Amino acid sequence: MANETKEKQKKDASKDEAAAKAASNGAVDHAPWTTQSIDIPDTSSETYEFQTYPVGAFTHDDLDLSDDEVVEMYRSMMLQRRFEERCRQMYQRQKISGFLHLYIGQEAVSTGSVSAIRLGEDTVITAYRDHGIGLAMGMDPGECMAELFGKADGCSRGKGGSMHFFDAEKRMFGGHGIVGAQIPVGVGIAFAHKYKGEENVCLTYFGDGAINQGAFHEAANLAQLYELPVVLVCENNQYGMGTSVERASAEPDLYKRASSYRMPGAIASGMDVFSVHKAIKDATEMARTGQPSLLEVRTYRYQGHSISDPAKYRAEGELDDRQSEDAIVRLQRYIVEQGIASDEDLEAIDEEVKQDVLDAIDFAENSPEPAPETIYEDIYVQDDYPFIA
Amino acid sequence: MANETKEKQKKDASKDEAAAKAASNGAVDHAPWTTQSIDIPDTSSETYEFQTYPVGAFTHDDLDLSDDEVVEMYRSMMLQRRFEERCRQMYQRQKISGFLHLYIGQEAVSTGSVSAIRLGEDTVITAYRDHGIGLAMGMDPGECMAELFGKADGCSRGKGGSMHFFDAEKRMFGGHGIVGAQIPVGVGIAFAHKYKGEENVCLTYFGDGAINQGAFHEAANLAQLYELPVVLVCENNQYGMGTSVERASAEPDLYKRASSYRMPGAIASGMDVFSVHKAIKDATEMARTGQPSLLEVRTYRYQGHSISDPAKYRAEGELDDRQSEDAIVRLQRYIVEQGIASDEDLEAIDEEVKQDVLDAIDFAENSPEPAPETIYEDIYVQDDYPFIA
Amino acid sequence: MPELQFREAIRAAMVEEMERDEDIFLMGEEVAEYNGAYKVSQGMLDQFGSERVIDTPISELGFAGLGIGAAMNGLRPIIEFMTWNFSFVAFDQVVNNAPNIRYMSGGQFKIPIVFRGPNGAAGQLAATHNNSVESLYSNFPGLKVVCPSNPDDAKGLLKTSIRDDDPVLFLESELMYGMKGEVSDADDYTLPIGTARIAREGDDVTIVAHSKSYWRAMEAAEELAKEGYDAEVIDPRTIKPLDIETIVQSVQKTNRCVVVDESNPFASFASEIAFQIQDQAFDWLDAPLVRVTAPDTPAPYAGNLMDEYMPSAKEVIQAAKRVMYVD
Amino acid sequence: MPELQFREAIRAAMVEEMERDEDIFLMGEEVAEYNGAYKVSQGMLDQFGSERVIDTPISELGFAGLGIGAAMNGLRPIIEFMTWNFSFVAFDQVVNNAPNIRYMSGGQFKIPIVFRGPNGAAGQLAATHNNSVESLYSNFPGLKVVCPSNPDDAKGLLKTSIRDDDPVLFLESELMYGMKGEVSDADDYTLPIGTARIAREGDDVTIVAHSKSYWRAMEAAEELAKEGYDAEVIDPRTIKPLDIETIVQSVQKTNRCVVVDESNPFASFASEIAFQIQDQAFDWLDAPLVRVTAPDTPAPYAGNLMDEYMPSAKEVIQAAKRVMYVD
Ligand SMILES: Cc1ncc(C[n+]2csc(CCOP(=O)(O)OP(=O)(O)O)c2C)c(N)n1
Ligand SMILES: Cc1ncc(C[n+]2csc(CCOP(=O)(O)OP(=O)(O)O)c2C)c(N)n1
Ligand SMILES: [Mg+2]
Ligand SMILES: [Mg+2]
Repeated sequence: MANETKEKQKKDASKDEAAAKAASNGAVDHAPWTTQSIDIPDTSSETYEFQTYPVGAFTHDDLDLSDDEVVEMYRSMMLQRRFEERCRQMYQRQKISGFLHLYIGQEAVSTGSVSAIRLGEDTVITAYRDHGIGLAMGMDPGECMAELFGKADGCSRGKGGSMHFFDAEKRMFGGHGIVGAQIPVGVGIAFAHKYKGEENVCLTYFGDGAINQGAFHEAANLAQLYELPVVLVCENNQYGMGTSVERASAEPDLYKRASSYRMPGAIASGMDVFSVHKAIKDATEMARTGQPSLLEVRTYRYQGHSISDPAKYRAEGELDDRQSEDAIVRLQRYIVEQGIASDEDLEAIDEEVKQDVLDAIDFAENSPEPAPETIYEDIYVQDDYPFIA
Repeated sequence: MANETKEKQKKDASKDEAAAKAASNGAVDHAPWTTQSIDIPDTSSETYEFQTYPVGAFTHDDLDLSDDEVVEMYRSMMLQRRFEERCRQMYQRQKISGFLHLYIGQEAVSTGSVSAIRLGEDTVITAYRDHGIGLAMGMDPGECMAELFGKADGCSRGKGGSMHFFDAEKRMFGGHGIVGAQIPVGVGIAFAHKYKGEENVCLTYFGDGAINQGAFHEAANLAQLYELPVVLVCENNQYGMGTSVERASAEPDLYKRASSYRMPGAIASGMDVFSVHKAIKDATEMARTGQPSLLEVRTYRYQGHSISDPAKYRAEGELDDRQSEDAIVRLQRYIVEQGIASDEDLEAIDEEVKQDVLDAIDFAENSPEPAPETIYEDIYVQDDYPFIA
Repeated sequence: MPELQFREAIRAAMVEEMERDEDIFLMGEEVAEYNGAYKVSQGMLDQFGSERVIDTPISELGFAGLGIGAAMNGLRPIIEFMTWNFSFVAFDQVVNNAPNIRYMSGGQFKIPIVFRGPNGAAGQLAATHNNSVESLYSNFPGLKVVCPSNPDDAKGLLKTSIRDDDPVLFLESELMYGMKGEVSDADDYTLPIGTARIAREGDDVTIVAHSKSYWRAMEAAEELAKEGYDAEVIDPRTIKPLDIETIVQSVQKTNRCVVVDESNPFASFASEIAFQIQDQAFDWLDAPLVRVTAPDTPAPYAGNLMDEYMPSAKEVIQAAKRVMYVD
Repeated sequence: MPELQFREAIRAAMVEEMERDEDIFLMGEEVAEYNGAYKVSQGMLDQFGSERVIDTPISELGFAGLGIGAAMNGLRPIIEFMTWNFSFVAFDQVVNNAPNIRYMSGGQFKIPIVFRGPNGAAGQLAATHNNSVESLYSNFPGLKVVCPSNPDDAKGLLKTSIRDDDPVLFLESELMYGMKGEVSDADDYTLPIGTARIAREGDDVTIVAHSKSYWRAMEAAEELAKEGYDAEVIDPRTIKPLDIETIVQSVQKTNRCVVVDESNPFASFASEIAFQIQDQAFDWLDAPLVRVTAPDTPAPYAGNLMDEYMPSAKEVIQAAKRVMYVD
């Protein structure tokens, strides 16, 4: 390797100059004594204030939501729930394969969020539990169901399945299966918003389990450092698979971790769509001015982690307790109490979305399987890429 | 793939049972209304207190250090400095290759730490800037220099170089080159201490740059969750290569990040060996009872990041300022003022360590190059491992 | 010999070793209270307690590194990745720390650690959940890579891996966890790392296949036999170190070779076998080695596409016929 | 044509493209205020400002992912890894997100991103700082891997890589940054990805070598010429997609092939070439392909050991003679 050595020596030579320069920075044995420029305070304490959005704290009037908008929220949440109830059934009938992570119980989070952003301009990215937010964003239920069925008309052409819903037009950036990996990507989406001088914001969702990935830590620091228009939404449904937040996170008040990045932290109830709406509204407003934040939304998933999980790790009575706070029921009662609509109106909406879901299933059934050669499509933009045999 | 499908179906069947069970957890449309079990507080704030160890806050008497011990601290720090001054020279003479990261200016951190632990029982792991702590732990200067020379008698048999000093006997677990990667390893060393029922503690060092690696975040959470006897020592020398802490960390008070893991955080001056000693003493005491902590030690490196870095990123006068607070000079004056030893005594020590370093160079010069076949040694414990051609 | 599921065989290996040696512990996501995402560690928490069967947060980089540190400091960790796909967030620890620390310390530290979990396709999980990692990891000197295809091998090899003083990556298969097979209950049953198994003798063509692919190879061999072709099927069992002698000897007899591996093809284990065979059995080869692998594409979700995607017995038969120059 | 250093050629490519297209930005550790750890981006902060030349914390996983998100949302990031060794902490983003998101979204998103930085050995840096990553990354469908050996190729290929709509990994070499060579200053000079270069024609043996190894191959060819053997040297330039046709045609002429690659050997790029050659030029091969690589060990620090470790021209000569059956 004589040649390598020569290259090396050339390099070393060029280093010498630099090194010589640096040498003048050598140890100083008898320097004059000055006051400390590295100043350690005698005491140190720090107080952080966090915004909170408890259940029942806001009326729709407070939030400037019209009656119609409130009813649409109800429809959105019901659609998600009915869609997923059918998903479970379709999985059992083996129409759907792979992992199926249901969102049931968390619908106030998706609907509350989407109603607070500028749909079609602001962007969203989330993890694999993505049906709810996709539907809330207005993705077509038929295309979503077709995706689950692995059909050519699926929202990801049958390439993604349950964990990978995408809709570029609606600005839904997926559906991502590796825990935490979407967080830096979301920060990058926000980076592009800012770079292009847009006022858009990226909502970046992840679970309570995901917050313990290094990806969260690196992404949060980058977001604050670059002042990016991103809201880091930690959807705390109390478990990562079978592991409760307390067993996974040394600081179980996840929103408090915002302070490590000098970022505002906030907590909202995920069982009240208005609380979520208001929290997202506030956070996106900040984000548009370059102040990212961490928002923990506390919610609960009624189903197992995936369809095969019997969820034995729940405490006794826990699920019943949580279901008794159901966000859809809350909204339904609110609507009726406030005279926004009647029980019958809401029943009718339920019937409509049920039918929408049946139509979606029909659509999925009738959609063709993807053609075999599509295995080789959608990999490279380059269309003559020479795949090897 | 008929067969795969069959395997799959079998699996699905077994899932069905679980799924059926989970189905009974379905959506509840008309649940009774109860109070919220997911309780979001009306306001949330949190105050954290951090220990601080300013410069000049402790005398050796406060710390129960004998005169001899204080003089040994001086010797330890001088040895590091003299050793590294020669390293620079040997690099320029091309006796040393690869990266060379000098520790000059930070000696109070290594010496202050090592004097506060149970040497030979407690464990230490650090990054690539490892000469100082290695020598402070009593590693043989000859073997260290031989390592830098790439010789067979090097502390890592010439396999590791500057970045990879190891000494199993002294319980020095390296010298690690990938930024942040040693942090989880340090937590694992501590895990083993606890598992084996020992009272030992692992000091895990890393830089201000390294704290932004995901590895830090994951490791810190694990340490607190498992209550491991580890001290996470962030050696903040104000720069990661050419990037100042302010440009790298959204929260530049790095010790405050401890709160994200509900872990005590503390800050010490790295320009006063007594401050470091006391801080490490306190932290290891906590650690021995299962309470890990994050200790930021604020210090300064006088040299460039590596030998080829002219360090143009420093502010004007910055280096002079910092050198004027030199920890060795501080200790020297303290010793003389307190009548612990005379200037002449200290001069004599300086001469001794200078000679030790010259002897180390001699040793390194005279040590043979590693035999070519040693390339294949120290990879597997298995001694008949069949390497491929 | 009792019949055990693959997962039970793995469990048996862990349990027996943990009973034998207190320094062994099991750590990973959902291994304890949940009894394992795929029930591999079922009952182990009850038997060994939470100090030796340990749930983690979703922090693969963190707990992989923790395992390495624990191994450096005298323990013998078994670190479970829920699947090997998730080892990619821990990649640096697995490839840069586990295999190199011993070397860089001049042999002062040993790292007796096992990383284990399911590898490769597991149904319709799409691209990020379908990685086969044997090629990647076997590129790194300092690691051993073991990949059993049946419960008996799984037990014997895992026990050996746990006792091994070097880092071993043990690759299982979710789709095979339920597969049953006879498993030796001999006292202290172990199998050596680095020894291939000739699963079926034959003179006409050598088929090399591990893990799930092994079963495709065996199906193909049965079909080929009906047509009068006698395939020799070799399960390498260990990817690295590779028992190339056994494979070469077979090829010297059959003069033809097919490698079946569900990994993506480029710079893969199959490529490596091709190199080594042409290197060591050049004069015996009557036809170029053919590999049957996943295509050079990410894995799709749709069922029909996945069926296409995975190596099938039919493709193995075609490949065998190609190297035999029949049809 | 002006003479440029390798680093200057890379810089020229980036500068020209950034002048042409505002959506391109450069991000990485020390790329801006420090002017690049290896001075590749010197002056770029001054020219383009801190919004387009961006320093990062030491958070490779974070900023690799950030780049992918930015690419999904319409930008064309150039992400610099200070060295490719450090890409291992970002591995999941590089292999699981960059190449798969397009596929999993059914083609709705494109990811026009370049990851670049120095690869392979860079003197005596020991095991964790000596990784050659071409084999690993080329195993993943959805990625392109480019690896130039001289300033002109570096410029032309990097410009093409930046314009490419798919993720490209661009592997440079620290030890070659100072190497000078003539570089085209033709308006909009680009070179196609996936086209090998026949650097030296010859009839006796084909030597395939990229990056630093290319220079070992050329030295060997000169020496062999003195002894009367005429080597054809091919620089693949792109690892993936691989221009195997050019290599096969050469082997069909010379009937012998040596691959030089400083990577570790097992399941490597060299293995892949062996597979493809025996597959496509079986009947033309007069000798088994020989690879000259690093040994199957981690890299040591000591200078004499590193000299042993790295492929040398001498070893290439020996290999060439071996396949020619001389000596
Ligand atoms: C890096 C990685 N590790 C492990 C997994 C397996 N896994 C999938 S989901 C999950 C739990 C995630 O929990 P959380 O983030 O709380 O989201 P939730 O499922 O509750 O919505 C785990 C461990 C994965 N997909 N990726
Ligand atoms: C993962 C990784 N990224 C980048 C590098 C290159 N690098 C080596 S040292 C260094 C700076 C580290 O700074 P800090 O942690 O503050 O330690 P210091 O050098 O100041 O002691 C960088 C970026 C690396 N070795 N590993
Ligand atoms: Mg959760
Ligand atoms: Mg630093």
